[in-house]
Amino acid sequence: MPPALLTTSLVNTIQIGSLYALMALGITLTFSVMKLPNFAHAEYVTAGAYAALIVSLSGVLNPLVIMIAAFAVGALTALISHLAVFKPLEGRDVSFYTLILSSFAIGLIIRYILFTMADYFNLFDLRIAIPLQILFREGYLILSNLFAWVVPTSIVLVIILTLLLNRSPLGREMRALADNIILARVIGIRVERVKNYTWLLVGGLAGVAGALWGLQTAVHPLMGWGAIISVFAAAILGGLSSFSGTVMGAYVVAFSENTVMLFLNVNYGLDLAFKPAIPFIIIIAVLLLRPQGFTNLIKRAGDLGR
Amino acid sequence: MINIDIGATAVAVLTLFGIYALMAISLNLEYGVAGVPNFGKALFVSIGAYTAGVTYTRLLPLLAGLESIHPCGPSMGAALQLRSEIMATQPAAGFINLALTFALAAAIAGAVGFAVSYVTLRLKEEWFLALVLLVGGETVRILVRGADDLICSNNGISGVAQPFYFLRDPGASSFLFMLLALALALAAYLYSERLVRSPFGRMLKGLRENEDVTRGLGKGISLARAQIMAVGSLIAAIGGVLFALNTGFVNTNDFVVNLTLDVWVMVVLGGIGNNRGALLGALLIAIMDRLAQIGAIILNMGGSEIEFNYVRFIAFGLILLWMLRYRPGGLLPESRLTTEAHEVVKRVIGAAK
Amino acid sequence: MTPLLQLHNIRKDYGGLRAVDDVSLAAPENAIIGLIGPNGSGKSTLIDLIAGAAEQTAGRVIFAGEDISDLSADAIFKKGIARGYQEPSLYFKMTVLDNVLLPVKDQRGERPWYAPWRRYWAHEEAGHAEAAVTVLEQVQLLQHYDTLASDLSGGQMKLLEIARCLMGKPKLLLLDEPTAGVAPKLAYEIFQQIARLRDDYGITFLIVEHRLEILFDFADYVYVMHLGNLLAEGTVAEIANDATVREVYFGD
Amino acid sequence: MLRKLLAILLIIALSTMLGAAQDDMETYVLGVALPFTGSFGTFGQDFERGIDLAVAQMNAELEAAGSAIRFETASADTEQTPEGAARALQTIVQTTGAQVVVGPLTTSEVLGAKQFADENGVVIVAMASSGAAASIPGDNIFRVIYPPDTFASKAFATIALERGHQNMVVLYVDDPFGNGMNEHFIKNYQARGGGEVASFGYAPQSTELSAEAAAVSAALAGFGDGAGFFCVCFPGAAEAFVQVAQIDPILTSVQWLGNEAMTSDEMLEDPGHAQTLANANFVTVSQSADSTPLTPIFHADFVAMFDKEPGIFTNYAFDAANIAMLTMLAAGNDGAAVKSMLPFISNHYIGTAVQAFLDENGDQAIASYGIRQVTEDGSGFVLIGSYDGNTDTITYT
Repeated sequence: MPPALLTTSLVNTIQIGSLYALMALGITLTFSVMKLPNFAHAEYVTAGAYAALIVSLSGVLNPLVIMIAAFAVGALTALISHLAVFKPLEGRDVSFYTLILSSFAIGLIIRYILFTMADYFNLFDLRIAIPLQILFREGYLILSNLFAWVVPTSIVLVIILTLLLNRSPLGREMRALADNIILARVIGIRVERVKNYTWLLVGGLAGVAGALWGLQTAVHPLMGWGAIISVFAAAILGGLSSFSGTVMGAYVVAFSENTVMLFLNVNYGLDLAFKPAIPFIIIIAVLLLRPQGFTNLIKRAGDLGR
Repeated sequence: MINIDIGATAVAVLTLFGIYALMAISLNLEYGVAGVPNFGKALFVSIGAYTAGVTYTRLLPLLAGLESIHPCGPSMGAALQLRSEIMATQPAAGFINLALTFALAAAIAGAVGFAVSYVTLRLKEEWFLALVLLVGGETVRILVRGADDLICSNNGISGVAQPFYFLRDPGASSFLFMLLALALALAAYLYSERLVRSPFGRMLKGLRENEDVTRGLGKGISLARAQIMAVGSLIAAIGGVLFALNTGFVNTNDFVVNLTLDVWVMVVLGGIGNNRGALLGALLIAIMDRLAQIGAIILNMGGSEIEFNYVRFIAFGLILLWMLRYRPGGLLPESRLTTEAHEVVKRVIGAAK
Repeated sequence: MTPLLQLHNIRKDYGGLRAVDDVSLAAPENAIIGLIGPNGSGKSTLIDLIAGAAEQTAGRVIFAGEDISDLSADAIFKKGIARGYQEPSLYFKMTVLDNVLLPVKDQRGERPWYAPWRRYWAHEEAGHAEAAVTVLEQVQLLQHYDTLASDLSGGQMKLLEIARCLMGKPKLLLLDEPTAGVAPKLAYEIFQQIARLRDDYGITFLIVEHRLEILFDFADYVYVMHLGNLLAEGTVAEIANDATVREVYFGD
Repeated sequence: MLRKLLAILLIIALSTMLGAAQDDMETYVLGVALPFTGSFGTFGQDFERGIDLAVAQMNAELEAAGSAIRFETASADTEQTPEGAARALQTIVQTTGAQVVVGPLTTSEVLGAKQFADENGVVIVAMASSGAAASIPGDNIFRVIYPPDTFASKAFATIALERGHQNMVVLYVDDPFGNGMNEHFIKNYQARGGGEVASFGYAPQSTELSAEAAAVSAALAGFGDGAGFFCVCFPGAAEAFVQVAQIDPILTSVQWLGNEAMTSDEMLEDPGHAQTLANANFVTVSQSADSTPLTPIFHADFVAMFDKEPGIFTNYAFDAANIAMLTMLAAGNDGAAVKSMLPFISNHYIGTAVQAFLDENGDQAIASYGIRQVTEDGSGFVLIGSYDGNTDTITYT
């Protein structure tokens, strides 16, 4: 593999992996606290991206404002889907598959609401108006302003989230909920309130990820759906319970889709069109061979044990 | 100008109903009766379709006593011409080919279903199976799309004509094809009704209710799961063959996650664990799909500015959510079907009195 | 006469926790064996180990002269060991009759290729149904044969669970607190049934029980467990007067 | 809820039927089967606008001429799948009795709709399908205006050689269109003396193409100076590719060729993308923009009617609808007659981009392309020449 290709693919791995991590953390959090594999998560990403796009189109180019808008819209979408769909189902002793189907259904609804909106305002395949520039160049190593945005944002958010979970009362309550919801209720945790906050956090993270993902690609109602399998693969690598595992999983998925894929392409002629199969194969392999993912490799604070 | 051809519409909708019914019954057997969450329905349906793609291009010419032409690449057109000619002039070859296609598709899908069930035995949690199957279906789709020769990668195989094509009368041939689809759906329905009322059905329900207890009562549950996956998969593959013949074209683009979700919606809508519910769900989806399309045409003709096709998906999602929330058992909830033995006991008690 | 069931030095570790430590016991044929001990003493774990629901860390299980240590739960059932559960574990959405018919071994109608064709199994099924009538009559559930198991009373559920085991024609029945949550009078009746089954069918029972006053009326032999170890064994009279048992168990 | 839905639909259906029965106009239904949802949904909707424009103009002319015939469209969503296309076609035909249907979009959708069309004598007039897999003589499928990619691939090959590219790297969408273009490009490029070609297929509906960009960049670096890049991409993916390519030192230092999808408005709206294309001397070979008198008229009418610019292939849909309607006016509302007459009408129709003319497969046979290059400031495209596919010659203006 030529060194330039290797370098570029590793930079891409870090950049895309950070984005996957942001999206996947929400899935891990939802699964740990709510026991729900949420396929509608993709739509929170898209909703956040559209919020960012609309703010940037209105002329506001301050990245912080854009992120906050994306966070707010993503959080709101997630909270609404919880209050309107998942919460009413909770009391009914529904099967796990009812929950999965519900998440697909609410995802479908949000996606096509976004489609209707994008159609009405003609907002397909646009980009958030922050131009891409080269910030750093040394040999083969090229880092863009997008890299400078994406990677620190992701890392900072992951750290904040970990601190929140470990150090704050809300985080303790979330962990209690993840551990045992009945017990949590018994010891006086206001379960509904904690759940609402969790959903806001999950949606907000997804929204920010969407805004950044919209810088990496183009904004389209299907953009979240297109990434969801890779993101799920990352969360599954984290055993659907470990934060550090999920972040590692995100980088592993990104590494496989970039560096490994290119390695196979260069050396064995494997067609790049097989790239979408990579996260699928990762999911199958992990579930079959090591369902706990990375959880037992790295026991660290921030894990939501199940 | 709306001018609905009621007869042709009914034939089309009922044909689709027959195909959907096969898929819904297969899922109902697996999930509704035995509790195996098969989220890979598209995979097993696609096995049937791909098998048809292979037999119609490789086997059919041989059955007609002709040399087969490579279906892909530069000879694509000539191969298509050859199939169409055989289907139009040699109905016997067409029928034999179809019978062999059904047999082959059922055998392959059954074997794959059986094997998948064993491979996934080691999954830690039951819902992982759902995920593995969901993802496995897409993986196979991507691999088939990339495979050059099987069904000509992303070009697909056209001219997979239905067996009554030789009549050269679209009304008659589609009517007969509808009868074929309905007959197969009916056969699958009767088969699964009997299955549910048999000791095998009893064991499957036991499996669904409590796996550990059933194992503790001497049942080899891995085998039972594999068996029902095999039965379900082969029914789905037969549905897949019909699916391909109905379109006349085999292409990987049709076997996406949405197809699996549609089948789940049929079962959830109709009634989980109830074969009649599966039929009802299949019928409702077939009818609603057509009604929504007709609605879109009418609204469009009326000059409506709304993009009804988006609204269609939103409505579909809302109906599904509404059902899951308020009618989780479906429109026809599982009835208390009892097995044969109850009649015997009734007689015995009656005689004692 | 060799005992029906022999446990040799059974040990079970859960992670770092030793649930059962070096337990050996023997159960003769045609007997009611009591297994008692305080909560968490490893009784239920031992039942799980014998039934194959869990795998022992060390030791052998010999049943009717055969080593069944490594068999799976379904194979062990087929050898003639059936079990009841502490929590009622019936098929609640199935009728009483279906509940008792399910465990019948080697049913032709359980093979998917025979299942749709009644003629292959209807005759056999009728035979099983008649056997079920006898068993249900014995536990006084016959008139409820068409009732859903979830509609039965707590005591009836316990009886149905025993009846379900019987349909597998077991030589050994493992029962985990067969009277839990049942009124005292009914509890006594359950044990009367058990004694009758021992006498009529020659079945051996290994029963975990907290209601010693009832158990001691029926048990032929009693093992006492404490903290995963076997503390004492003997006839009812011996155990009732054993000082160590009284100390750990009754706290005096 | 379901009952309510049914009732509403029934009422709408009845009122429409009654409304239609009032006058003694004769109404011809023009079916429209396009993907209105999914990733090509925007295409489908844009195409439908083009068709609506053609129908509105035609009806106005018919009214002015005192004709009793009017056209009406009946459109259904193909959901971008072959089987969905078959269902859409069935629904249109069985609901309205339409004999002629404009659409669908991609080659696999066209092939999905083929069996029903052939059996029931319904004529399909597709406007953008160019995959070789659907080049079948004698069937009911006509692919007007947009010629098979065999022509365009020759033009691209010639331009690549004229620009002095000794080697080429191709990124193509892994579907019938992309594969066909790639195959034919390689064949023609090498037949005309080109060197090695490295091609990379990307999965359709990909939204993130950084690995692909890295692979292309490495392949270009491997060839060294003089290599060129050819992008055969769908919209959406094209933007995502340029987004990551714009900071790649190799990709920004070579010259690019690309299909028409690379020239969307969305692309040039982003200054970074526009600049990247400008630096790459981006050249596309597509239907020539100003080659017939119809073109500016179409453009002006479209903007007047919809208050927005037509999309990149919208005029093809407009032309396809016109050919279909003209044939129906000449042959009547009858599939068999339309099938027999459509080549004749088509061969006498001047389109918004090119003269229509069909070969024995029912595919467009006149290939006249405009060669356009992005302006230096990236603000738009200028016509720098034309390519005549039938004589295989390029003329620069």
